[in-house]
Amino acid sequence: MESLLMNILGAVTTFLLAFAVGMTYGGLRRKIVARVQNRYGPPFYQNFIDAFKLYSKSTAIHHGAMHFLGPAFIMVSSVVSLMFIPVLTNNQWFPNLNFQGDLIFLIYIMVFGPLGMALGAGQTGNPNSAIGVTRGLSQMVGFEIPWVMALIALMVQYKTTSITGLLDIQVQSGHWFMFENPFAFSAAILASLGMFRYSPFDIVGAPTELASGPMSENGGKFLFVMMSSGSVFAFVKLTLIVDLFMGGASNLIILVIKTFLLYMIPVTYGIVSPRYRTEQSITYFWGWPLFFGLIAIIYAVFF
Amino acid sequence: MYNDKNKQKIVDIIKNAARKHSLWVLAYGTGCGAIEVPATMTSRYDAERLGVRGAATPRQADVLLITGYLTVKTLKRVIRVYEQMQDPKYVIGFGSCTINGGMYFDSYNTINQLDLYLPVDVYISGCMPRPEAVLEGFGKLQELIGKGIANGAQQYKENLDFYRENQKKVIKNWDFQDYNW
Amino acid sequence: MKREKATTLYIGPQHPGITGNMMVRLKVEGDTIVGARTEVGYLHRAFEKLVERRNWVQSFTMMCRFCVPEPDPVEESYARAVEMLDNIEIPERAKWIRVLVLELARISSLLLWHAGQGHSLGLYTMGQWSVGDRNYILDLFEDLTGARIYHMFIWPGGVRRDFPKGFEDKVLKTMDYLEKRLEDYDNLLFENSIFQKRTQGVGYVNPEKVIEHGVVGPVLRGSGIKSDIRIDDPYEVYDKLKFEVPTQTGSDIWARALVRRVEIRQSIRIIRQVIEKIPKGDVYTKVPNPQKWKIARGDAFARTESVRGEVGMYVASDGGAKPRRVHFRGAAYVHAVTLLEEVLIGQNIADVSAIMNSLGTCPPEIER
Amino acid sequence: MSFFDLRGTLKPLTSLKQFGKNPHTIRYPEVPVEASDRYRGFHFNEIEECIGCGNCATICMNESIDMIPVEGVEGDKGDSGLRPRIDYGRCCYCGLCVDVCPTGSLSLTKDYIHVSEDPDTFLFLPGIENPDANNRKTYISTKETSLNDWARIPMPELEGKERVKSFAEVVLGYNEEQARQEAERCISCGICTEVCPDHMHIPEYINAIASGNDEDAVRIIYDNNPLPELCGKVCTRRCEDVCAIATRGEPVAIRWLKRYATETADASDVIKDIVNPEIRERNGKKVGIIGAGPSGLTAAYYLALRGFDVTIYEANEKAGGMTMYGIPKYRLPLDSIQKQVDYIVSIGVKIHFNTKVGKDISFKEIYENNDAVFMGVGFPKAWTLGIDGEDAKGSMQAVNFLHMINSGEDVEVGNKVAVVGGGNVAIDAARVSRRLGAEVTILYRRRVQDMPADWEEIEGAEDEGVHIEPQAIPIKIHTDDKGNVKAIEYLKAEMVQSKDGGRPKPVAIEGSNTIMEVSAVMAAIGQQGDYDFIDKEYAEKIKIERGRFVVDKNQQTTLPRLFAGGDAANRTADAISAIADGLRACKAIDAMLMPSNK
Amino acid sequence: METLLEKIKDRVNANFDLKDYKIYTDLKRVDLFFNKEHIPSVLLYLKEQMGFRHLMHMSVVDWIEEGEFEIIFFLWAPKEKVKIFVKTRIDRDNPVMENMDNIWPQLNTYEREFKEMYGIEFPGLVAPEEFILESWSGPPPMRRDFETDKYAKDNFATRPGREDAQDVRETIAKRSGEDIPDFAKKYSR
Repeated sequence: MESLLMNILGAVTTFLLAFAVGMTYGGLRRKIVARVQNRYGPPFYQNFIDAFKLYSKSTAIHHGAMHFLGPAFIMVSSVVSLMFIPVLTNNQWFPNLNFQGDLIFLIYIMVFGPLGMALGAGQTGNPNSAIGVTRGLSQMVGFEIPWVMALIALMVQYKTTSITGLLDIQVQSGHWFMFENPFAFSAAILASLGMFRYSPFDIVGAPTELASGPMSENGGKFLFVMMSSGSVFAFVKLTLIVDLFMGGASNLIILVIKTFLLYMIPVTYGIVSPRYRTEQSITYFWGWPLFFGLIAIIYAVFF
Repeated sequence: MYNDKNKQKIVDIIKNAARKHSLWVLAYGTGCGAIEVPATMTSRYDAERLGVRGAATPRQADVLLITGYLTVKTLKRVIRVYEQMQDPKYVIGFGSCTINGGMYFDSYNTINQLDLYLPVDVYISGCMPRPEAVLEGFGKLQELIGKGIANGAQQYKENLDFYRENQKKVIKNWDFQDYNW
Repeated sequence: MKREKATTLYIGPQHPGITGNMMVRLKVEGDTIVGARTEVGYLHRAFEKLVERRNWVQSFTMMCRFCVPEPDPVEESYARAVEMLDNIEIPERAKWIRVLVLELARISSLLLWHAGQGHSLGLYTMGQWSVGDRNYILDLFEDLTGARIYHMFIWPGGVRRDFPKGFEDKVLKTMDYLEKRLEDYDNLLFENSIFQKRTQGVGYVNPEKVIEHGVVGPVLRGSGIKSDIRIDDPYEVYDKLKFEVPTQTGSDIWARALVRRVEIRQSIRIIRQVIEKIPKGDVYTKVPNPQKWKIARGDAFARTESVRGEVGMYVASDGGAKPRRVHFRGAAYVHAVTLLEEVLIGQNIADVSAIMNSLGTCPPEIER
Repeated sequence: MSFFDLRGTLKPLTSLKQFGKNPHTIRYPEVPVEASDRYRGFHFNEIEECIGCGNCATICMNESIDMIPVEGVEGDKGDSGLRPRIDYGRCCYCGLCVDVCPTGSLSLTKDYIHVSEDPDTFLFLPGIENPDANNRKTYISTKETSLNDWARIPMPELEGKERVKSFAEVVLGYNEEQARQEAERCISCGICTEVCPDHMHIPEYINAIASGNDEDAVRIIYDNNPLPELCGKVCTRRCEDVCAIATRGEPVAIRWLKRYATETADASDVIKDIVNPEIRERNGKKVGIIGAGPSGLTAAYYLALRGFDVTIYEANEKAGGMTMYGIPKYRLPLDSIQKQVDYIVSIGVKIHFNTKVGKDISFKEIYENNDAVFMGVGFPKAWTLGIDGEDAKGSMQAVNFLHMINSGEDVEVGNKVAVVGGGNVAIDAARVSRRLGAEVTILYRRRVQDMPADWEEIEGAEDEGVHIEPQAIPIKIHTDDKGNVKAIEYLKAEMVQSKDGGRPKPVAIEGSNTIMEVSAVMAAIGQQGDYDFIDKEYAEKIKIERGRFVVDKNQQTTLPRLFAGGDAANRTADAISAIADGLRACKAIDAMLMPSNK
Repeated sequence: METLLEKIKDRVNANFDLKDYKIYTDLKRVDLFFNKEHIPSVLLYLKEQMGFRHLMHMSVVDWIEEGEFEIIFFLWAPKEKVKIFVKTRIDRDNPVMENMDNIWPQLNTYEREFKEMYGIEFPGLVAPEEFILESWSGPPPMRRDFETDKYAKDNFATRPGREDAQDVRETIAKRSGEDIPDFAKKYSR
């Protein structure tokens, strides 16, 4: 009984941490982008203000039930994924619902959000949303393959399908998988560029093409939910990669450093890149990332 | 000690503080003044410092910039866009044209007074207003929001008949072709 | 899975990707455009009607509003047309100042194009840089003409004011700064592999047909035809200046981008020459009292090379104090309607915005 | 495009170095920004300098400028009392208003920020609401950049040497092209009409000339001036003093344009054709007019148009009064007067020439036989110098001299003439004497710039070789034994600033006596009235003050039914005032006799 | 230059019924006047045979006093660098002009505009009904008898608060007691 309470409390703490870190990273990103663009940019806490404002806005948009569920799906997807990820290597405050095979589960649950989104966006009737969703799904096909291949490589190499298991191996051996299987790491990083949907892979929202795509019809609280789940999801992705390839983090400071450095890769690449077209984006993922993924599996199998 | 009214008041203060520092501007260049909006938003003047940033669709936006004159054809779209925006929403009128017709006061295709058709929260003088003036306009809007008196949307709802009547006077055909979402 | 039924997709009038306030109605199959229609009229202020109520001098204030991003070629065209009509010879210095203004306007507009092209492809950093740097050109305009955007500076008879003190130095300094920045732009935009991928082969204009289509300016030069009003039908003092007219043969967005990349440098070169060679003297030939200025019956057509290509102003007088007809022809009148509708067929919807930018769409110029 | 474009991936990444650079953002509003020195922001108006001409409101194609009355600004002659108010719901900041401002009072400033939730706060009174903006002026009006035409089209004139040979008209008049060009300079504000005693419709007729409709111009002119050609030639043109253009340039040649317009109608029947006045049916009332001077003729003309039976009694053999006999023919040819008098006669005015009231016909008879009487008798008697030797032969009054010359008499002036005085009569006498072949010196008590004569006349005189001796006070006329004038003795004077702040007074310098040999001396120091012709029973009832009839604003004297005008009733003593008096009296007589016409 | 322009004029004259012409040597410009029915063939000839391939502009001028619309085509020869203005007049009350967007496709846009703005009919023009205006019920607005200021006043209110404006001329006249006769008022500014 007590442990369940602790677990729930821990889950809430995890969520809040993920939310705060994700939002702050978003704010810092805006700040960094601004500096490269020769300007000051907003304060780093701007995202919190934006989120709160969105939350306080009225929402008088009615496109049917699925439209309401879209953001909810995304939120659920992010929170559930978060629950399966060990935030720190050994800390009871951030318990995770680990079980054998959770990595495979995670692969699916991470896709769940965008799918829900697709359902919601489809119902708005806005063609921009529909096209955005189509693009999103196509792109997902693009980056999921190298991503899954990188994960498979790890699973094959270390014979476990548990994230905690993989993390434990790294902690115990002291070797990070990014050095153990650099190909898997490369594939994962390149694929994660797509997951973050920053330039050049921001083809889903693509303001100048689709007027923010699936989000077109979502304002106010919907957007707040999407924004916060996006922040949480960013944290999930970063922590996952840290856990899988960079040996996890034993305390929050190390976690922040590692995730932030990791986060800088899509951010900096995004600053200087125009957007890919959908098929170009898929071609991209099926190029080097896929190649690295294949190598990674081969490496995992044969070495 | 705290009754509901006081609580509401405190919540309002916090809400207004958030709203005033997060103004998402709808990317809709309705007229000439739109040329100074990029200048305001980009590196030299950087309105994002003040929490002002662009929003791609009306659903996400808080502020509608009427950048100058409005032709009747655009007015129809602007009203549509305004009604799609979510409360609280604000309108900033740019330059002379929104106040009394400006240069085009005698044109058969442009309206003269914006406030007959939409509630306007802040007017900025100029033809067109330069970025400093635009920033000043945002500043004024923030001030009004902070005080909780930027309630154009409220007015619009309360006086909908008045606005509708004026709108219908100039917009002859109220239907939208192929608009189905 | 290819859907048989075509969807209608509206780009605009409220759309982050549209240039100005206009609309393109697309018929889309999947991601491919099968039909396109330009819809304009959102910016129709009826200038040409309004000038019938305004006298020759009053009318000039409207001219800059024809095209917001680059107002000066229109002012220039109107001023020159009126001067042709009334046989006004303007002072030599005024001609040089006009060239300076026109070239500064070209640079400012090209910087805006950099931003637009970057923005339409999702490269927002480009826009932040170039629009930010454009402010330095606008500062020059402010010093010279007293306004940032609507200069209302070139008027029949010359220009309104002479250089302020220390203006030449400031121009040269700004040009130096800009030249340095252009290297950054190259790194970010022109060297960018993604930009190249996005633009090469996109927005193809058939070079066989360009002249018959009324295509002008960088689009024409991007199709391998060397044509520039500044050379073909020289006005002011362009025949005394040295500059190159770049051409490319790709006929796509990339080719046009390369043309413009050179053009901005040529403009800087022209400005340096103007500062060096400008003669002393008056800047304004006095026209009669604006209330009573009448021009004998006749008509004139003046063309100017704007950044989008040739723009022309037809002015007809009936012998009165007010113009009988002022009719402006902007490059976008052709580019953004018939040409755009044709070019868009078969393109990906992702490229609409980029194509529009590349063709030099400027809706106020279409509907006026 | 290679399989992996390394350069194309890495080169853009170099842009990240911008991260280390300081942003070039202007942190407005924390850091204030000042607009450039030529920025066209809000307006500023020097309220004191502005004359309220409204040219700014006219040029503004956006109708954004209103002229409104403003507290603290009194409208008086030369100032409409209105000041511009700008509607920033209309203004496009083009600055044309500044470029056409004739006084240069209007300018634009560096201020440009006005942000408000209330759209009614965008009306702005420049100069009153921002009196401190004086030092932030940016876009100002200079003479060079202004759109106004400061320079007058020069009037073609005879050469100085040519002129003195004859009495031919000195001023040749504008040709059509010159007139149109000159008329184009007018900004049609109408400030001038207020100072014109007759309130002629100046902007209207100038605009008519500018647009090529000379006939309309003539018609407009004859609306309230039946002697326009006379005015066009010799008017004192106070209108030009207050001309808006004159604040920084040469005034529009209003007089010459009137002259041009009226000269296009070159005969009395042409005038009649063009003006084609509507003459009302005879109403049976009779009006008698004494003196066919400008005021008498004007009253007669308009009374006749209104259906009155008008009779003029004139002592001389020609009509025109002082303009006929006091102004030399090189300024105002006989034809000009004759043409207009003929026209006035042609619409039904009767003139009895050579009929001196008090001698040939009694005042009583006229007064009793008419329903109303108008007197435009002028100042026939000249002041004398009041010095020794004034009654010598060759010493005369300039007015009498001019009268004799204009009547065609021969006057012997000898070869050296001294004219005493500084008014137009003095100059006229001097220039006429030049034409008679004499060397002329004008003696004037004050400085040249103090002379009341028109500067054009003074210049003209100097061109013709008239010598002006300023600050000279005559004290004695020396005669030879035959009683002829031999020389004039005068004292030099110095100008002393008076204590009460008035204009400096000449004070004779003791011992500076100068004697100048002359053959004739003419006194031109003013004239006075002569009212002996009025029968005593009436004279008692007519109030006369300082030699002039006391009249009310309707030109009515203290004697009912008796009206007076011209020099004998006003202080300005010029033709246009006389014409104005005549017109005013006409209206008053009409109102008095025919109240139903109102 | 003059001979070149003359030659162009002569060549057109030899093939078509040229009504009138005007040559501006310094502007490198030839104005050719034709009857309306010759225009399509003239334009085609100029484009195909004489190298005037670039249509710079097309314009319509409303000569309401003469009851006619003047239609002008502005052509440019990229090689010879010469301008030709082909002008014709059509009846204002029954304005019909041949559709020529097969010669230059951009004429389609021009014709759409003139149809809307001047009410000129172009039989055979394939284009949507509306170009710039939307649900316009008034007369074609660019016709000179359409009064835009009146229309604006009737439809779009002007902001009150400026009624205290005075006319300078009237103020002065009133103060000085001047009566401006009615026939003179049209010359007041």
